[in-house]
Amino acid sequence: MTLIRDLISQGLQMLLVLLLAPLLTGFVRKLKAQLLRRQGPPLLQPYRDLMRLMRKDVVLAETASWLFRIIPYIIFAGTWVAASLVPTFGSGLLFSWSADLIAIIALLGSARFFLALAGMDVGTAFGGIGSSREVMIASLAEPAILITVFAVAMIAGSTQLSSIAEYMGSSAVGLRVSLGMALVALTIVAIAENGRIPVDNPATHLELTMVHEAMVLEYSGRHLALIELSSQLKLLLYVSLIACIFMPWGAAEPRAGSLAFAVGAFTYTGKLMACGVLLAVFETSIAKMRVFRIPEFLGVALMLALLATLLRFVSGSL
Amino acid sequence: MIWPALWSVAGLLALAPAAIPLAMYKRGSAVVYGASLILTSTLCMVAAHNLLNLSHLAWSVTLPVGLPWLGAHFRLDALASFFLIVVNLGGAAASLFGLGYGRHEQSPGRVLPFFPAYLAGMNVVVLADDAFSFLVAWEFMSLTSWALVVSHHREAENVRAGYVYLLMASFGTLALLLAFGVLVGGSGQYDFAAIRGAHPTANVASAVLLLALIGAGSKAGLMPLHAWLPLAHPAAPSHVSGLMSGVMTKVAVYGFVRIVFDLLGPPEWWWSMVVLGVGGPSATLGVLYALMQRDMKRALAYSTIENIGIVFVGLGLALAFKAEAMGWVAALAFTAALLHIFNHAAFKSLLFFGAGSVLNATGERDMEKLGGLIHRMPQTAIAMLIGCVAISALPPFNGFVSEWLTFQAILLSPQLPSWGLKLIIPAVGGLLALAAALAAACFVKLFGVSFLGRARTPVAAEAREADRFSLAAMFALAALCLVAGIFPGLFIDALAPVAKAMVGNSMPHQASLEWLTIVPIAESRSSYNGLLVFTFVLLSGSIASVAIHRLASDRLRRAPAWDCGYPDPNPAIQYTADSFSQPIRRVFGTVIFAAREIGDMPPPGSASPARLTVETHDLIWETLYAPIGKSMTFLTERINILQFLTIRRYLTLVFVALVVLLLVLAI
Amino acid sequence: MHGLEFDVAHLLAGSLVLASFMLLYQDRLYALLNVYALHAFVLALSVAWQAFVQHAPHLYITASIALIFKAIVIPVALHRIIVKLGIHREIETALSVGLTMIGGIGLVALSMVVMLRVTPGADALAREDLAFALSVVLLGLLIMVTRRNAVSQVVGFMSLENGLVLAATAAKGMPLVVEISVAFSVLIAFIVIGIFLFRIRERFDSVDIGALDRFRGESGYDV
Amino acid sequence: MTFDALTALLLIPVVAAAILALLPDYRVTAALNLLAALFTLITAASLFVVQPVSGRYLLVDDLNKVFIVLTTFVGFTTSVFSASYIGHEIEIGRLTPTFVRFYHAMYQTLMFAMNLALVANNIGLMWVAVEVATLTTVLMVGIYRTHEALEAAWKYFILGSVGIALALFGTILVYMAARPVIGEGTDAMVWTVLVARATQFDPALLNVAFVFLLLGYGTKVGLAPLHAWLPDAHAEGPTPISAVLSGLLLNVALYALLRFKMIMAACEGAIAPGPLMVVMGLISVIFAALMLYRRRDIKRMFAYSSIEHMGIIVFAFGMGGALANFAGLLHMTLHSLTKSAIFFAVGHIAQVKGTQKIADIGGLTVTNPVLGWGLVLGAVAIVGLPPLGIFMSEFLIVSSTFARQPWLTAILVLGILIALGGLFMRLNVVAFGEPKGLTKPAEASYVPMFTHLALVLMAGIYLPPALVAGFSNVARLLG
Repeated sequence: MTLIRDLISQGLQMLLVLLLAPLLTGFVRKLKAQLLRRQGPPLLQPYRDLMRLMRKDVVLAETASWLFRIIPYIIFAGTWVAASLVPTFGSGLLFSWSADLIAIIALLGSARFFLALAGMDVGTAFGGIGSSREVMIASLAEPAILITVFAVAMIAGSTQLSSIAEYMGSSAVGLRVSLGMALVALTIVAIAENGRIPVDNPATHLELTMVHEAMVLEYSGRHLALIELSSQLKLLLYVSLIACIFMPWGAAEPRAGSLAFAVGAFTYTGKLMACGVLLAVFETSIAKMRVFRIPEFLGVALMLALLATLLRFVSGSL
Repeated sequence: MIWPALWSVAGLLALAPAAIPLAMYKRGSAVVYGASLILTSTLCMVAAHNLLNLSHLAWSVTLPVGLPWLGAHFRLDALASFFLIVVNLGGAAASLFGLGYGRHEQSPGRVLPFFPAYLAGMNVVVLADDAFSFLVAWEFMSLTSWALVVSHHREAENVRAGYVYLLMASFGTLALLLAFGVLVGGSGQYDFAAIRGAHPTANVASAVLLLALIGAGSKAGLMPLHAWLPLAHPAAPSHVSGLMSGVMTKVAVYGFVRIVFDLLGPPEWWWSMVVLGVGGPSATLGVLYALMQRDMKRALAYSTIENIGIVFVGLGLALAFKAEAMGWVAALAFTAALLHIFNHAAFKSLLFFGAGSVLNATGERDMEKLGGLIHRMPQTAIAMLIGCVAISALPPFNGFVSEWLTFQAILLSPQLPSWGLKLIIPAVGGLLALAAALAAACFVKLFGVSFLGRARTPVAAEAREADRFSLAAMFALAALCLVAGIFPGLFIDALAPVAKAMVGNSMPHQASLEWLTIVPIAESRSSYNGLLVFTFVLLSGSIASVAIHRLASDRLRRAPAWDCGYPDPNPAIQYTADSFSQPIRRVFGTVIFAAREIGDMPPPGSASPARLTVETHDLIWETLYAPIGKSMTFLTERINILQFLTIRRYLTLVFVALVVLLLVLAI
Repeated sequence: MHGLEFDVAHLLAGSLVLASFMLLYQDRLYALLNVYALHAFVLALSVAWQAFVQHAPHLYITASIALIFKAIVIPVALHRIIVKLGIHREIETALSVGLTMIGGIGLVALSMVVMLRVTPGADALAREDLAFALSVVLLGLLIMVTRRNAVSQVVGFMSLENGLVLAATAAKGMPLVVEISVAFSVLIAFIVIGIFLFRIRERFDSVDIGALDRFRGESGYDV
Repeated sequence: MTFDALTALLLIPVVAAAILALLPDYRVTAALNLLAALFTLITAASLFVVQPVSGRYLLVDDLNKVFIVLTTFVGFTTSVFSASYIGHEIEIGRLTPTFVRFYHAMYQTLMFAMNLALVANNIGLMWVAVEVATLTTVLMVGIYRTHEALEAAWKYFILGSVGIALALFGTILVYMAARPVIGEGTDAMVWTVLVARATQFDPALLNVAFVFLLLGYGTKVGLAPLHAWLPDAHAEGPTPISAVLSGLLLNVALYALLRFKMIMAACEGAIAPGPLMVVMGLISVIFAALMLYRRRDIKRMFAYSSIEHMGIIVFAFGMGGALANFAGLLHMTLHSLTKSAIFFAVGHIAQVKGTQKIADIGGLTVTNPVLGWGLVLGAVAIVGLPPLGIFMSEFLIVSSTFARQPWLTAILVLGILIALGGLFMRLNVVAFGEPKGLTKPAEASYVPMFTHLALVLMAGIYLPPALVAGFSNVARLLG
């Protein structure tokens, strides 16, 4: 019985993230437009885009290989699984133990690995630019987030997201310097990983400044749709990750009643909106960087994360 | 139980001289490789059987050869069994690959005799149970591999590589010899049993640790003693390169483990700091160097340095925890190291085989001259891709599991009391994380530049798929990478007796957990389930594709590449290997390679081409090795005058010697 | 009687050392040869004296060899060679004569210390004779080292060997003395050196070893 | 003196020498030379079966038995090699039949002298024998009568005779030390008696004596800084002589030194000769190892490597102790086998290429595989890589001394490493890479070379117990 319920909640979660992801993106876009005194696209625009892309033919470059065609599915699958393992409205998902935080990050890593390969497959100049910049960013962002995870995991005594969430929700955790540092680091990484301003601009096709867009330049139709969707999933994932680590309030306990779930769902949407607003404000209030300023930007995250870990090492209380 | 192993080794040794006449015949190579395939598989099975069943008791035997009054002691215990598996797995794969690859060898007479001898040498190192046989086998292994490195001796740099290699190898062997000299003293009790019983004092033990680290480290390719590795490994024929990188470095690690964990007794706490201090930087620097290479095999060789670094980090952690008597964590770290040894043996051999197939098909090792091979050699590409994903430590493949375990061990290290470790371990953790990310970048580059995109040269465009033996070898290893990735629990359990023997404790039994999850410490703390992750990804991916093809469109048109409207038919427009790694070089290079980019952009109107020149320095070589060479030149130059004195001057030498000695007596 | 034995023995041995110093002092070939003849003569005397005191008739053979052979035949032969090869008469020395003398004195002192101070155990007569013999040997070496000219080096070597014979004879009742002296004088001093001088004569116009030593073993190519 | 194996050992060479001096045709003489060497070998081997009685002049014990057999064996194999070598020399007219006659006579004389030095029980006799051996080799080194050969011989002769003189002085001093105890006459020079009574000798006098003996016989051993004659003599003489010099004569001189070391060891109060030997050994090792790097002449290079190995051996004996002495003896044996094998290879190579200059030789493993790989194998053996025997002796030396004298042993190890670097730097050029110089098939006799190498290989894997037992006894005697 409980097993079935858990299965359901897990399935709900998977569907939920899938459905919420475009909405979040749309919300942020809308908000940005509003902040810029523009009308902006309707909230549901992303869904329409996806639908339309799905229905269009795929126009495949002649030089593209079979790998190019399966990569979108790999990326989508990886990101989706990762996203569905992050607790959203309720912790203690059925399969949460199948991959801990490190594994989730690694899953995203493999998605990125294949995305970078896709960029190089057709053999165009821009694809190469995109991939090489992407791996450069990743080579700094990944250690940053891993070390952040170390810090958090050492505080919570676990790399298991649900246990971390429970610990963070409990009273045992006070206000800690290392946690603050970890939060900042995680945010910076999240911005970089999702290719938001100031690292990358998801809305531009100005060739020389783009990273993510350059890699997917050759994609079209359903492939492109999948890639868009997975990047939206990724954004959602990071937001809910921050949410579940740093604002674990209100999430439903495992085996809790449906009321608790309702509460959890409500608070969760609240968190999402809050993060979305913050993101939009941040993005509108700052300009895009040159590509070679990015390492410094990420370096900050790396340093903060290391510092947090170090503090954690040398003193249990900080 | 040990006899079949010894007989197979003897068979390999006998095969070596037999191969000399066989090399003359056309089918000779097939015979040699076939035979070594059979023998190595036998050894592998024997060892596996021993490790899985009654490995807690060790089999030992003494043969009346080697040192008189001592004899040659051989012993097959848990540790030896595990490394036997690693060695012979690689050996069998290499032999299988060689069945096809060997056909293209232009001078088989220089490869065939040494190949089985080399395998035998590595096996004997693992089996040896006294210092003399151990060192004999150790140096014999170096010697035979040296012969294989210089097998293509007409390229001058191969001979040079062999020279550097032999020097470093002998250096390492002499270091180990001194280590045993310290351990044994004048007593002449060279068998490990006696050494184990000796209980050396703290200072002696520390000296041995350092000597062992130098000796084994130089063979394993730890920085800064790695200089020979990127020269020698690529120079050998590719299946041998696979053995050298994937297996021989592990044999070196075996030497270290055997001496430090087995013979030395309880460790001092600061030992781990030394090991970690060497391992962490090796990991990161190794992969950074790898990123800067254009030569496929050389990049692979450097990445070996990285993985060895990771292994030594694991061993260092194990030492630290063992010293603090935290047995179960020590077991975790040690198991992580062993598992990584196994995994690396699998995917590094696989990658070298792939590089070898490419080399065969195109005659090129330089990535800049390849590209688009995925169209010409699809199967090789699949195997290679799996290898790249695995070595980049990405789930659901095996590389991820061992690094994950290492991270778990690091996460437990705040409990260590000593402050030195408290400061060094986070740094090492950071270095590992960096190494993992950079490794991914490195292998995106390796695979992307050489296999994806468009062919940059005619040879790459005309490449032909590898033969069936090579493919069989590669796919076998690829399958192994996947299996070890999704059923890690089984492998961890298999390693339990080894950890038990070496650190006195073993990880909790994994296979009994539901869904084949692995839980290093406690369910609440951390767990990973490769199988589930794999099925999830597989399911969701296929669901998505099916759904989309059914409900939405499945139509597809071919068209010229879009490329923002500037498509260019010239393949030279593609990103090259160097340009790919340029951003990372800009980030790390200025410090680590003292890299400088000099670009001169001609003024508008001038017809001269703009050019960008990049100069990088191998700082380790320039600060450590070059000075030695220089001083040797200087010294020999000076001392050589003594060849050209007049007889009178020589007499003066004699005279002075006489007077000095008399003075010594008189005073 | 015993006192006399000692004194005469010492007198002769000492004068042999003196003769070595004279050799060291010479800078003209002919004079060098003459002094060497004297050196050999003194040796012959002391050997004869030893033969007399030790009642060892076989030593007389050694003495006569020394007399006839070293004091007469060899100097004459070398004289001939010098004339035949037209070697100019001066001896180029590597070290100025003065310094060589000082060095020689140092050597004598050294041998005295070694033989007398360090070895109190052995019996007196032997030790003192040995001390003189050792200094003769060392002086002979010194001559070989400081002279740049083959003939004078040969002379140095022969004086060295005289020292050996002195030691051998001083060693009471030592067997094989005769054989040794024969071996030395006949075998080395004459035949082989003779052969070599002539071989070398065939090839060069001088026996100046400097010419020999142009050979650098590998001078054929840059080293 | 009754006629037994001992006298035969000395008579056969002498008679052979006399006959060889008379016979004109070189084929006959070569064959006869070979035959004589074979008989000597057989006689020597018989020593293991029936041990002849040792008298006041000759003796046979564990120590010299091994050396006699080794000497006669290498002497025999070398005569096999020299047969084919000299044949070639006559074809190209480098040697005239007269000189070949002389050469063979001298060869047997040399054998005689070395056997005598080994079996001599009287230190005076031993001195004479070593001296005769030296003089014969001087004559043989000069046999080509080229400018270089004569100068090498002259250098050898001068330095050698000085060495002889010093050695004699040392011998006299030993007699002086022995006389008060043993009394006048021959007994005071009989080694067995000396060792037996050494306890009562005046130690100080023995010290002085040993200084002279060390320098005197050390010159023959080729210890730096007394080595000067050795490289040129090896490089300029006929290759069989280089083989005999490196393989045997150095050993014989060292053997003499060991005899005296045993006397020193027997007399407590005398400074242990160890430190002197250790220091000279180390100097020789490092010096020779560094000299290897600048060599242009292949024979001279291996001559320097001989100096290096003599240094190692002297170091081992200087260190003393059962293990080190055992290792030293083993190293002596294996070195003479290996080095002579190398010279066999080098001799044929030089004949094929028509030069000894390393710069003009290349890619031998391609042009003359057997010779080339033979040389590689020899080099591998000589730098002490397993599974060949020298690794075992070096292993024992280093591992048994390191605990006692870490720094000295570290220096030794450094020297070994440097030597390896030097030898292989040249070997790479000679054996590998693009072929250089003349390429013609070698009409060579490979048997001696590979016999030696096979023996060395066997020693690295399995030592016959009889040998071990003998060596262990001697090692104990050496203290």
